Amino acid sequence: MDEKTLIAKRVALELRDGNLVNLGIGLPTLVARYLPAGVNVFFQSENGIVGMQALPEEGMEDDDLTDAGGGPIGAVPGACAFDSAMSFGLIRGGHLDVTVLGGLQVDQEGKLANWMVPGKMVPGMGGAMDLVSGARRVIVAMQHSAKGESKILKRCTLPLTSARPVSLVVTDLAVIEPTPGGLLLRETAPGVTVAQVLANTAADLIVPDDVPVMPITA
Amino acid sequence: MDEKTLIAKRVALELRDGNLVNLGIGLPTLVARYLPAGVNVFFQSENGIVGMQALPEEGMEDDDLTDAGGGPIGAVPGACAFDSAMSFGLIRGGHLDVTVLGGLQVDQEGKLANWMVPGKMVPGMGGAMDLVSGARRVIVAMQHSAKGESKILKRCTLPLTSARPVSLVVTDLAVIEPTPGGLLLRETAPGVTVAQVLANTAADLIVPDDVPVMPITA
Amino acid sequence: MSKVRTLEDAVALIPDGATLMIGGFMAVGSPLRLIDELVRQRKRDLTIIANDTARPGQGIGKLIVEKLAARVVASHIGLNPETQKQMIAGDLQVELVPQGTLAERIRAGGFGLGGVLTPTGVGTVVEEGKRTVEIDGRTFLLELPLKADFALINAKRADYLGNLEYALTARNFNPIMAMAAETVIAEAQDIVPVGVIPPDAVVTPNVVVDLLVAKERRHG
Amino acid sequence: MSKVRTLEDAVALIPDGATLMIGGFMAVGSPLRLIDELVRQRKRDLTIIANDTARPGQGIGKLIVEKLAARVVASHIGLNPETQKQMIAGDLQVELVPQGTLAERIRAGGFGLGGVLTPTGVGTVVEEGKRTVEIDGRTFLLELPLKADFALINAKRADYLGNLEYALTARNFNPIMAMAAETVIAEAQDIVPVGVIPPDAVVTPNVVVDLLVAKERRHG
Repeated sequence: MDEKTLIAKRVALELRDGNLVNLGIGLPTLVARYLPAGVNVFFQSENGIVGMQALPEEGMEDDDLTDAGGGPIGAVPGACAFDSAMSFGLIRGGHLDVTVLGGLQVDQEGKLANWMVPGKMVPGMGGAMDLVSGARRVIVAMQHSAKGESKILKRCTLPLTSARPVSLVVTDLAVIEPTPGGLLLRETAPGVTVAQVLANTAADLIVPDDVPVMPITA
Repeated sequence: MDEKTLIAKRVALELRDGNLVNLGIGLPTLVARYLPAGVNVFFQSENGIVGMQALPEEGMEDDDLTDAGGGPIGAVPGACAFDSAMSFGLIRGGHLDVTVLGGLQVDQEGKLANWMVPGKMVPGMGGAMDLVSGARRVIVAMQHSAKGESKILKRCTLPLTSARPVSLVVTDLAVIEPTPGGLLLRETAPGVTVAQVLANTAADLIVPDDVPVMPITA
Repeated sequence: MSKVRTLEDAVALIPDGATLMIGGFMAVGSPLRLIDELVRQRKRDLTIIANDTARPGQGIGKLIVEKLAARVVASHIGLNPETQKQMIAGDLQVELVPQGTLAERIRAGGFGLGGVLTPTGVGTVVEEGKRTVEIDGRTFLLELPLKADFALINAKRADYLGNLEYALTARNFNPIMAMAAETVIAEAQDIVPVGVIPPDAVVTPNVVVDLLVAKERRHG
Repeated sequence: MSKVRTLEDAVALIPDGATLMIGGFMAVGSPLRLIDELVRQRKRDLTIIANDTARPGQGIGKLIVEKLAARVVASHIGLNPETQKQMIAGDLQVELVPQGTLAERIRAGGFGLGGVLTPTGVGTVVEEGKRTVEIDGRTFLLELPLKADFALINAKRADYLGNLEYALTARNFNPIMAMAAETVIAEAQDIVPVGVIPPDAVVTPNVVVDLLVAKERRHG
């Protein structure tokens, strides 16, 4: 199983039946494929729908039904559409149970940077700041390192997405939970040792005596 | 013609084709009957509709279609329904062209009191404060005096509805326009002299050389 | 995980002393079955957030007459003399809020906003005790969000998932209240299968509705 | 008093330097005919308030490529490298606003509110230069209302009076923008007689729509 699949599968285990979930573009989108049996969730797309799903097949596109990237999607029976103010009312008002977002950096306090690299990439924050400030649970799904450098740092060097800590960080090496006391190592990926996680993490980690392996099977 | 009809007819002359208009309960409601020929307006009821009209006949009531007093109404073709936040967005946001409201008192600066009499009548302001603060034009339609006392005073003794002056006051004796310089006597009612208006007004009035009579015919 | 509950079970979840938002405008669009059941189960010390208290024997007015409310937040109580009587007697605490401000305060509660900046009420008794904010030379009142333990909602139609659709002026405060409460209980004139209400006709998304009151059995 | 104008006449009303709100999300729900006509008439120095600048050859992206915009207020420009290029070169001023804040600022402009109090952006670069307000121990940013000279709106259906109905995710910013501009110009995929769109399906009331763009003649 490749790293992205591993991350997506582990994140999927965090979703509960009936949850309203918003998946960011890229890796987080994969989470939808790995919902555990018996867990039915509603996916929101912040451009204005609850109940999005993948397009069933080519040739079924509707020009008026797209995801936040502008790509064609489908909708489940019972989907509902609304304007942007309502869409972010759901996000900011605490109605969104879970958002899964990509990350550039996460710091020791659990704060996320994922929307810009000054001088290089200034795409705009889109809905990311509202999602991180408003969702009940914010799960970061990302590679643990990029170009050999840890993305989990003592302090983010990139501009923050929110001053609010995220709820959980899932990487190809570990599951890490930001707590008031610091970053808690919750799980390691299959075949990865605690020592490997520590070696690849630039932030301090709280390591309990027993660190279970992610309950992921192929 | 009775006094209320006179007032309603005169107010109706203030409405322009295409206006969005909100009529308060009581006397203001009568205005709808006297729209000049060629003037088509939309009536808003703040409980959530644009395009209200009188019920065409008994037996046509819809339990889900009422005015702000809870009484059954009809709707014109092209009417639209919405929630209370939107309804007051139309009012507060300057989309409502004219509101016509009853009044208890109007003061020298054009400020209106029309929502409570401390110790006697505390009905709540309902939509009145938003209407007076938000409508493009606020027209007060009221008797000039009550129980022999002028309702147009130097200073309101009752709690104000808004700190914002109203646009026009139409009574059974006169049309008065609040201006930055004071209350301007614009018209007298048919058969009423300027002296009679002055005698019945406790506030100072600016009286131009020429005060026309209200252009009202039976 | 079905959201459907009997009327009795749904109302049984509401404790004495709860804060309730109740939709409707002069009882039009009010959840009349839920209100009757509140009376039957004699829920007390309620805080009621609603546009008005209707008339004495009607909708929310019944809760007033039965003295089940300890506090009311409303824009208008003028057509219910009983509300005024209890208020003057000191038995009922009443906070009067301009109607547009009430709508925005409820919306702010449900939409995660810190408050509302409105020109309505500036320079009146409504301003008393409140902060004002100057913006571009204009003065606005800072009005605080409203939230509730329960929102009791009336809809024209619901589907099995809890998507709600409203009718004409019966919509009023229902959609914003459905966003602003910890638990949202909806009663609907019709309940239809999922898919019957098209996505663009849904006003309240199923994800904010917690419980749907079952219709009364007509047969058997 | 008909609101119907030809595409050419409607766009001719827009002066150079105007502030435009333009509906749509990655061109979905954008008024594509109006945008093309802005390009054809070469309206310049525009301030564009919109969710995004789409892609270079698409929707609002065309206005960027043609260098007709002097300023953009948007939440996302990442899929239009031309916007970023002009911004970095200093030819285009870009204000980036969190998407939910952008929606509320536009709504506040149209709903007569003094501003928006949002937790979004607190403690980030978005906070720079802005006032904060403490409410019940939490910090909120005071974000100011947005208004425009013109709103360019795309609807699924309009009736002759200008009542508008939207489709699925093409709704997005259109309804709130239709409330926040001095002059609202709508183009619709279908135009139908008054009464065809039922009152509960209308999302934008006719009274806020000033002009409706006529359909192109297909016959004769």
